[in-house]
Amino acid sequence: MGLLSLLIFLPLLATALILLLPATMRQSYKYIALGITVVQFALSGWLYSQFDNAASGINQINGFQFVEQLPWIRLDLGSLGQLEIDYFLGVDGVSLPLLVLSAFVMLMAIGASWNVTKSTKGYFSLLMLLNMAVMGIFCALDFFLFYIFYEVMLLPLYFLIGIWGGVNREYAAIKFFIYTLFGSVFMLLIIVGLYFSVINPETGANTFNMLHMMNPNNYVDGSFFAYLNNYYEVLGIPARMLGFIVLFIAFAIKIPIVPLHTWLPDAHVEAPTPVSIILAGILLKIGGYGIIRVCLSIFPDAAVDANWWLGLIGVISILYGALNALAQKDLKRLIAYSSVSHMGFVLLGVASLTAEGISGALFQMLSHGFLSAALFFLVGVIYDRVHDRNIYNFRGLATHMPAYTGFVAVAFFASLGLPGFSAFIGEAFVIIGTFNAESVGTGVSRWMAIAGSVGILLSASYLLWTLQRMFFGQTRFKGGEDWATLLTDVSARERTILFPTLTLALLLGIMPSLVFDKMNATVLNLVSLVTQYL
Amino acid sequence: MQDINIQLPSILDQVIQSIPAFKAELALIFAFLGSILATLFLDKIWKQSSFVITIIGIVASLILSTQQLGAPQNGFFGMLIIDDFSVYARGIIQVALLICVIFIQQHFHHKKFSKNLGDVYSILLAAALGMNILTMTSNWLLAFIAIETVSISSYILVGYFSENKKQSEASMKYVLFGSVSAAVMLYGLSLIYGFTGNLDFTSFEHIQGLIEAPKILLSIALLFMFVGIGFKLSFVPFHMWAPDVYEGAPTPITTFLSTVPKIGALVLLARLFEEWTSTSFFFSELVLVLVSVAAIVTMLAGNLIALRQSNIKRMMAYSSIGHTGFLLMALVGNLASEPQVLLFYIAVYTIMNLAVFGLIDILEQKTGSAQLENYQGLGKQFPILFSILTLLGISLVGLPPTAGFVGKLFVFTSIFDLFQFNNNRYYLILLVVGALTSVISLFYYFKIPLFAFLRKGNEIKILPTTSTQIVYITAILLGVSTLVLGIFPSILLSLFR
Amino acid sequence: MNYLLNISPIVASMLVVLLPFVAFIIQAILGKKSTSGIFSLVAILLSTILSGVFVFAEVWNGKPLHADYTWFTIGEKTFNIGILLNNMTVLMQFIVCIIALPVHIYSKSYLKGDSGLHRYWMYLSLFCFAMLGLTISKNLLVMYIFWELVGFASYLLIGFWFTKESAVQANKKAFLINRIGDLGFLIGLAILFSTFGTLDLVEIVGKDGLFFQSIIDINSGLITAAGICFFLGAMAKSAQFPLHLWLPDAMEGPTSVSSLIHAATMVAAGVFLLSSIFPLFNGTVLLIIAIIGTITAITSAFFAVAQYDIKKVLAFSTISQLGYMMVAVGIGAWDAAMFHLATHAFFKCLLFLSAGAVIHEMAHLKAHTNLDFDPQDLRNMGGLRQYMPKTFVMMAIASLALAGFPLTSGFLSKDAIVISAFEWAIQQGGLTIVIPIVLVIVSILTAFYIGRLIFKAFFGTLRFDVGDKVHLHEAPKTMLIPMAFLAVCSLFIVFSWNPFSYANAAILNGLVVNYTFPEIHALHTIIPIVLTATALISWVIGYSWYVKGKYPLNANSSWIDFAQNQFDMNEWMMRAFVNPTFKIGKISFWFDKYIVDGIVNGSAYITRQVSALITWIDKYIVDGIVNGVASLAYELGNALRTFQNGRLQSYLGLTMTVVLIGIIYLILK
Amino acid sequence: MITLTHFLVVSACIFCIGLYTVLAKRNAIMILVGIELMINAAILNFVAFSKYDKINYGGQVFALFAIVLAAASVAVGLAIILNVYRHYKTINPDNITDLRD
Repeated sequence: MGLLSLLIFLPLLATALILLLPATMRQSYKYIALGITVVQFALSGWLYSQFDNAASGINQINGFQFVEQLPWIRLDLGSLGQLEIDYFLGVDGVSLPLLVLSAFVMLMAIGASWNVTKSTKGYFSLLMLLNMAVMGIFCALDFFLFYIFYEVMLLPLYFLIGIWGGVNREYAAIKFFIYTLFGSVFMLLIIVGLYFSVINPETGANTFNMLHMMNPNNYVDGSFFAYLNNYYEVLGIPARMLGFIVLFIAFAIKIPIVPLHTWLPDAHVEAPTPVSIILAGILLKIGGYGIIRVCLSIFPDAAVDANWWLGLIGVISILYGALNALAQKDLKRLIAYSSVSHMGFVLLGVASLTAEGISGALFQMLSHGFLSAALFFLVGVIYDRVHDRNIYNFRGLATHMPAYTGFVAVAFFASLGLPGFSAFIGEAFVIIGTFNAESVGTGVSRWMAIAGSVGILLSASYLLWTLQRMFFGQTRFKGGEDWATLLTDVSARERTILFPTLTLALLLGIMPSLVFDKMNATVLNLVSLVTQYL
Repeated sequence: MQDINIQLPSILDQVIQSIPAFKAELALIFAFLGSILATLFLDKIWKQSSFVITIIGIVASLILSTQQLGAPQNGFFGMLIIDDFSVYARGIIQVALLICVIFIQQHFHHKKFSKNLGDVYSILLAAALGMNILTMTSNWLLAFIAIETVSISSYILVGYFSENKKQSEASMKYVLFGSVSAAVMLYGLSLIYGFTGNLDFTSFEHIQGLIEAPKILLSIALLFMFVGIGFKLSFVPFHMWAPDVYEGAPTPITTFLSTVPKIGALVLLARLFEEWTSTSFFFSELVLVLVSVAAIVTMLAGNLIALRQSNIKRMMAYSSIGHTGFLLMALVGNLASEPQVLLFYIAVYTIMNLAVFGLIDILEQKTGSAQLENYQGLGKQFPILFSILTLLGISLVGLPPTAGFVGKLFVFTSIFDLFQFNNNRYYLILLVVGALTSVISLFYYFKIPLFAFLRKGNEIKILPTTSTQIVYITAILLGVSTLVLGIFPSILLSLFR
Repeated sequence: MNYLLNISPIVASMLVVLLPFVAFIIQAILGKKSTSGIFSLVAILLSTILSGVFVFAEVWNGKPLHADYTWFTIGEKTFNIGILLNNMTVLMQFIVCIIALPVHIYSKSYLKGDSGLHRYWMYLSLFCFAMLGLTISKNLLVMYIFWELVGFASYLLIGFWFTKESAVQANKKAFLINRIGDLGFLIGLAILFSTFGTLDLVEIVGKDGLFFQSIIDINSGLITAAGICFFLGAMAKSAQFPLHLWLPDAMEGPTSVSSLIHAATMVAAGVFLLSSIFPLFNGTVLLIIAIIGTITAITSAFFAVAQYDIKKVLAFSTISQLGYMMVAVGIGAWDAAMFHLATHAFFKCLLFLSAGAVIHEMAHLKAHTNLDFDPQDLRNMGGLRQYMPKTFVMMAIASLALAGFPLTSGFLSKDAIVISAFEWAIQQGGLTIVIPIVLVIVSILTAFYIGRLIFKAFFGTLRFDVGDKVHLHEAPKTMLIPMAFLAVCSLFIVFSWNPFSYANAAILNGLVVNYTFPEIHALHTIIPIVLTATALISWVIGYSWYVKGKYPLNANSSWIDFAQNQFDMNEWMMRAFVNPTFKIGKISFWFDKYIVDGIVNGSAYITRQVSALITWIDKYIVDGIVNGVASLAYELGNALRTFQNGRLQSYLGLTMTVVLIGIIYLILK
Repeated sequence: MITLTHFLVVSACIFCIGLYTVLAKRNAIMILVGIELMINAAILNFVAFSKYDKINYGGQVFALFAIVLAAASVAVGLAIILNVYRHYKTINPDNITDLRD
């Protein structure tokens, strides 16, 4: 049992425990969950400390670390060839930081759900199930395994949103589920296609192994996704481009990109605070991760043809999301749209296909992971107290809840890209990388960088405006006095969650090397893998 | 007269030699007779005797049929083909039947009837016999007889109790629709016989005759023939009876109808399909197109209509129609692959449906209704039951990590292989529709957890029910098995080799 | 001890930067518990000493030092946190310290008793940290970071009284406008990075930097773009037209803040940036800089004339002076710009502090005699000379310096700029001559409005009767001493032993610039005389109006005057120039207020409308399509259900029809 | 001389009549009758065709079995219809529509 398996399946243990314990021991559930998550976090920290920065990951197995590879399903399907599915885990510079992030955000989520009272048994077991799926996604190197974790993740979320969510939760839950499933079902078809096109050089069997899929030599000539003499076309789109597009859409729904984003505001707004934290902190990252790990690495040739459009979509998402955020009256909705905007940077950075751009994108994912989680948590703080999120119902909170305002201000400025915080490094390098792209000649044009930077300006404007509307000025609440009594300043628990998060954001902003050192080799390898098709 | 005298001994020899090939079915026949006798005499002494005899018969035939594994042979002048495919198919049928019998026994044995429950068992055995034959024959005469045996016994099963209006209505619709389609099929067969002068659809003359046959009449004949099979498999447009009958019939009977008879018909169609699409002539193409189109339309119609159902039995009826479409797709895929893919999907489908209907049966007994609204908030009272139902829903949609997903994956795989082999657009459409409909199906399968878990329900009183444990446990085991098979499909797949 | 004495400049400069940061941290942790600001005070004191003794004294006119510490590596590119110590940076750092120190002392009593004092000290230290860091950072990315942090600190300080709506509006506006500039800066960085692959100042524009060896054509579009981008950044920080709008509003902050941030140091950062990357600018960019600078100088000088709020006057004068510096950069005499920056820092800071003292007193007055008036409004002041003579003296010195009167520092630096401008214009020829002429006009206006301020505030008598007992009195020592110090620094001697020629100014000699234009000796005598003379005249006029009350524009007196001495040159001049001046002042200010600012607000409004529209689209079109597809499937299912009408024979009929259709199709096919 | 064609035409006519009866008659019994007609048409075909199949008389065998099966299913059908009548007091299929969407 390797470390990664341990990391993945610890939560399952928690689920089992929680399900087995009788309802009389209701109080213990959260402690079990917390304990397991802490262990996970420690484990991920250990992985981080043991990680060898030189390993270049992506497309050769010796570039991965903590690798576990066991044959899982071996079948002779006759004319369908040898079915070969491995239990294949490993991390490289792309997945490692995300693993740590997930572990941390999970910890936050548990902390945020401390006061959940409604059927805690189901709640925490589902949360742990989700935890397992997420960890699995970031570790899996076999496409079949990846897909399984990817789908398993949906289910707990459906229930977490649907049962513990807000007023309109049923709609939000099913919408989220359908959206993602729509993407992933077609992804399945592509996976099948790849399975037929790729041969494991050792055994000669068809394989789901992603690393084999990244090596052009493993493709069968004339197969559907073959590099050589491949004449397949669907609706006039060459097969490989089609595969890229379908996979991209599947993951883009997760990021999410405009116009496939409409599940996100609903899901975030209806979901309970911890789930919004997980959604924003981890699930959106899966989209970006998928695009890097799957789309770019398996279809590099298509990627270099399509990256201009990727960049365009990224820019559109940035501006569109920011503009939407500007017009929101519900604080949570505003932050949800800001996520759309900030994740647009990820896509833009990836599209740039430069080392700076991709590193920036990855960094942006991390920073957004911390910051959006913190933001949603902060929204939760006032929502827990007065069950209202409307910006115009609050005024002059700064005098009433100074500490809370302090946290909000820091979080806001951090996420509007104030230097010294992580978001700045991410966005700045996405923009620099995108700008560089034209010099390198990856086909992303410079105006995109400029348009992206306008997004930064917009984000500043909506966040500052919110700050002004809600926190400054004379104190005045819709609820009047009783609100004033309800709105107590942040509790010790809330502080203990918020402080480390924002500190991390700050730390990453000051010492980006903590992350960049881990990912540089991998990113360079990825860039070289992709740019050879330019 | 003379020639008969000359032939007679040899014919008898043949028959006698063929008996061993028929022993599994013989077991059923004896069990059939036994249960009738038991119903007449023993049941007065021991109520369960006929039930026990039935169980024994089924198990016996299961064992006997498994002995034929790996020993392909044929008997009765090539009317029976005993190959592994048929053995596996019969294995699935027997197991499914076994479970159905248990469900039926559990459902009815405590109720007071004017009628005797024993007859039901004997009828079931008759149906089983018919299905067994269906899986082994390549001869139209036997096929027709088998189909009719199955049909007639199903009619009786549906109508036998007729406790209420709905059951009698269901049975009437079933019998009339069934007989009409049987008649139409018979007419089609007569024409085919006319073209070929031979009743064995695998034989050379038969195919030769079909090749030479006039296009128009041939297409009429084929369509008519498909009416009969379509009725049994209930694919569009021959599905109209299914929802009404499924809803009307007692739930255990529905369980039986929605699973077992389909298997037999499917195996027959598979054999037919494989033989007839092998040539490059008009009728091969015709058969291929017919089946593909049927599959596409069935998947779409079944899933779309299911969206608007409020009665869970009716919803499952449409879902099984949709799945029939998918089974047809698997059947098309069967061209590319070993039968194990098809068998795997059939098995998984059977398991899922048995489990779902078993749970529905329990719910019906506990709440006295099959309306989804009445299940609001029941998730709190029956957490396990509804969790298993949800799991089955996932499996029916085809999401990992369940057997339904693996089945879907294999079917897609085989179809994709065909598509890659010859760039035929039908295969692509099949793939896309198959994917799309599984998204659509999510909507209605998730109505169950939606009502059970997400909605707040007003406390509804639970009817006092006598023991449902056995059904409950069986269903749960089946449900869990979908999960296990989802993670380790090789357990089942390696069985089918 | 000995070890402490020979501490290397690099370490010292780092300490200089870090000490205020430490103070900031301590203040943040202590929070309300410490309102004395002692930490910030000590920190800045030590910084000043270090920077003076161990950095400035060591490096000035010595050989430049720089040190690099690896920060992080991205891809193959490595980024360093670098420290660059050359004459310019150490000078800048020293100025910041030397200005910040008195302001700290001053604020101690100025803001005594304010509820949020602990925040004030915290923010102030943060600002000092950022500003000092900005001055010595070698890597442009690091500089950018400090650049934005400075803006952030100013955001916090402007909104110090966050319950005041106007203050909150102002700081939002300030930050957003600065953001525009920052984006320019960022894009500039991107361009440099994609051309040179590094952002290290020395590596790019150092003596043998890439910029000089590489074949990159300085006139290439990309370099021009970069130059303009950086200038955009400078424009926002240094409040150049039309991005100057935030500065007047920024006066909502405490006066001490305005004096430090919005007069002396932060606003000058733009000039500093341009000077430090000067080699990047080609002719086009420089011309643009010069023109923008000129426009800024003249317009805001006019605005200043028309103001009644004492702080607003100073704010606009600051903008106008910054325009001067920009022009200096634009004509290539960035050393002159730095020089003016230095001198201006002192006297403008002093002006603000004195104004603060005045406002302080007026506020007291308001408090005691509970009259309702605006303590910042010039029209309510007057005759303060006899109440607070010390303040008057210092403010007078500062004003003289601002007006460029001999013996003051302003005289030297202003002459340096104007003269170089003339030389440059003559060498360039053509329309460029307009620029220096405008500068002269500006200096006249400057003299006029600052004179007006002094006269209105200190001469004459108090505008309204405060009853028998007058509460007005001199500002406390803790405020006066810093002011005194600054007053001394506003005199020529600090910068050059020769009061009449900037040629000997230490700063100019320290920063070696090879001018593109020849020196014209005649100008060096003419210009100062002209400037001084005009300044004097304008004061005479101002005095006659505001003190003698011979205000031409109020009817009754003017008619009499006209009747009495209609051939008086003076009167004629007034009508010819001064009235138009006032008119222009009012009009242009109106223009600024309603058109330029209007455009800004308008763009904000438009953005908001657009965002509303987008949201509508998002809700009803994008999401509408999604839901539409879902309901389509739903309705389709519903339609198919209609066949399921329960009638057996219609089932059969339908089935048979389908079969029939199939047959017909096959037949026809 | 009666050729195969005559048989086929006749059987076709009978089939059509049967189909019409099935679809048009508003009486379950009549529907059963229609079914009988259709089956008989098929049987007629079989017999007619089996004239050309001298080896093992498949058609005739089929015909015999068909007759038996038809009888069986009709018997079941009648029983069920009787049952329906007991519940509904009518055997007009159009009035027996409790089960529907």
